[in-house]
Amino acid sequence: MTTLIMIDQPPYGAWTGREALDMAFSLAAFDQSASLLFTGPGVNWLRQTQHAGGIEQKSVEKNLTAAPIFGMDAILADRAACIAYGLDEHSLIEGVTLVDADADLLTDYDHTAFAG
Amino acid sequence: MTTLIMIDQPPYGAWTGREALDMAFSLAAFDQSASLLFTGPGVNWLRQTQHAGGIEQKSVEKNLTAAPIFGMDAILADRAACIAYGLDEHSLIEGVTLVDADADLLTDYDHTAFAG
Amino acid sequence: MSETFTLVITGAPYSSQAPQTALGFAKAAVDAGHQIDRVFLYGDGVHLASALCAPPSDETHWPDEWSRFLTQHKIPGVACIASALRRGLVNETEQKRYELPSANLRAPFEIAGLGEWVEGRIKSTRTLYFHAGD
Amino acid sequence: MSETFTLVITGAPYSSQAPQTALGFAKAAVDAGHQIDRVFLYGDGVHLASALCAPPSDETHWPDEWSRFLTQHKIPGVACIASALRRGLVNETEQKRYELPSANLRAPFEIAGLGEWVEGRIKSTRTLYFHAGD
Amino acid sequence: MTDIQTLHILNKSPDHPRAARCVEMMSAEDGLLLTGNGVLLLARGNLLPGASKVFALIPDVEARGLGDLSGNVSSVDFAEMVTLSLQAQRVISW
Amino acid sequence: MTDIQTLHILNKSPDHPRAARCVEMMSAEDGLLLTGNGVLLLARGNLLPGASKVFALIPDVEARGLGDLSGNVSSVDFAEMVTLSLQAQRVISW
Repeated sequence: MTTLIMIDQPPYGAWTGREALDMAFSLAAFDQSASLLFTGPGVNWLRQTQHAGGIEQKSVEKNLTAAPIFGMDAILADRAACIAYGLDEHSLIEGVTLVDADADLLTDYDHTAFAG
Repeated sequence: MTTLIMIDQPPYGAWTGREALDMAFSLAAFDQSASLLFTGPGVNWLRQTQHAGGIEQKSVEKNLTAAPIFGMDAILADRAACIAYGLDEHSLIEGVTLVDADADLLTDYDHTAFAG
Repeated sequence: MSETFTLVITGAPYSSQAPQTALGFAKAAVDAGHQIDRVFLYGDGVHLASALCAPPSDETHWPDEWSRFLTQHKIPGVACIASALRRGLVNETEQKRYELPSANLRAPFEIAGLGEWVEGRIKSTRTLYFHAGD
Repeated sequence: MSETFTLVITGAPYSSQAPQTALGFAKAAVDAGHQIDRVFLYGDGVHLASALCAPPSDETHWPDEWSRFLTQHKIPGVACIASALRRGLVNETEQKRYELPSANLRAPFEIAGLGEWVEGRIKSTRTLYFHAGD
Repeated sequence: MTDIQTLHILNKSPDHPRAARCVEMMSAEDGLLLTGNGVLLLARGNLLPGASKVFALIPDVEARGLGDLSGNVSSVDFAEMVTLSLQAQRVISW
Repeated sequence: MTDIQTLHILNKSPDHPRAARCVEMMSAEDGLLLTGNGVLLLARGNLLPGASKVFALIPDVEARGLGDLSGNVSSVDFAEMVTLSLQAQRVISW
């Protein structure tokens, strides 16, 4: 049973992105197959060198780069959204796979969910 | 002192539209000049024959048509948004003035606010 | 054939239509002879479990409607503990642990972790989400 | 020259960044010698006045930070009564009136009507809104 | 009702970015169920996905005064929503 | 800092419909202050309003890893945000 958690909201402005990560890590903790897909402004979670101390929040860069260790299958990002937000291999954090977020991608998973 | 309350969210799915109406009626109750501007999917508040009983909410058609009685200056709707949602003089409730929601319109008011 | 559902509500009452649409779905599922395995409140959805909502008397009391439905059909209603603690929803256990002035969780809702969602997701025929709209 | 501000917060803590940005603005305004006439919580913003939030210890406690700031500078903090009652935020007066099991309003916040916003809007040099983002 | 590969449940207005993404990520074998503000897509007929089956939840359609549905759209009640969610191979709530 | 007719404060990402409407409703005499997710407009330079002054709140820019601002954008702290809000003839929070 495979689950895809989609994140389409940008970082820090709302809590749903963070709560989506919690869902994915929770699946992995229970040995369930889980992947993350970042689309739209959600791809900005994947930008290098986020310094969230000034807004008293925590950057999720460390959590995401540790995702494979916690048993997450893959961190996917929509190619078109990355291009729109000026993200390329130099500015993306490590371990991200670029994909086309389309109908074919969804059929690879039994279940797809948003956190909110 | 004139205030423009903008409503750009569609009816019933969220409470902000209703809370924006409360703001406008509250200004009018304190004898302050207030107008409403509906833009984007917010123009759907102005469609005739809404039957919200099935979702256990109240239609605001009556409130809006009574707005002048309560001292509201004007109910404005963005022309382009009405066209996009197929709203014309036959399907709009009474008392709505079509305008172009642009920079010039904003300069007519001292204060412009959203409910959320 | 009888099937099982897990329903996840992430939108708050009086802010979104999510609890209302979810209740319509839940009642129809039960009427059709299916089973609701559990209802999981996540994110802003935890506010549905508040014991302190007092909407105007001519508006539907969604937390009350949901409580009665869950009790009548013996369906577990679970608010995610991380979402609930951040947003100010606590039972007496959490009230004591965090030395808070009161508790506000409405019966029969309980507080538990995301494991409840994972378990529902695994066991149920379908897991459906009811998010806030726009 | 000293000016006055009314700040309206419509986004909830731990759901939006609104209370956080508003506090940064409020502190800077006070530091510059201006006056905050009042802070008005509207819509989901009323959750900032909850006495029952217990965020993880490594996250900022926004209701606590706001309470301390308001108390220190003697700034009135007002939650809109209609928004608050729908969303389960009540003081002891409302608890009794609606026969609710507890109260959860955090000092120094008070509950009052939209007239407080209208008055702030009239009296203050500027009225600024802090909404939820996306 | 015929087979549906994925049932997409959309409760956002056509102006919400998730609405556009939902329609983009649908295949011809998928179904679209409009609920809440999602039913406003009916007022923007040109944005409806041409190839797929489209359903709309009756109480939400009536609330928004959109009783005259286009010919390719089926109105459903909650009982039919339950049936659709079980018939589809998977469900995505946007 | 020069005169600003209306200061538009935007805290939504460029994908949010209110961001597009905010930019549409600005005049050349207006200023745009990006806060929260609004600063993501800096990563979409082609969407920035050409004619107007643009400001961005420093802690929000840094949180989102957008330190290298485009030449036409001024970074401001909260103290400068307070000053801007008083200099402008009116303020709209989108």
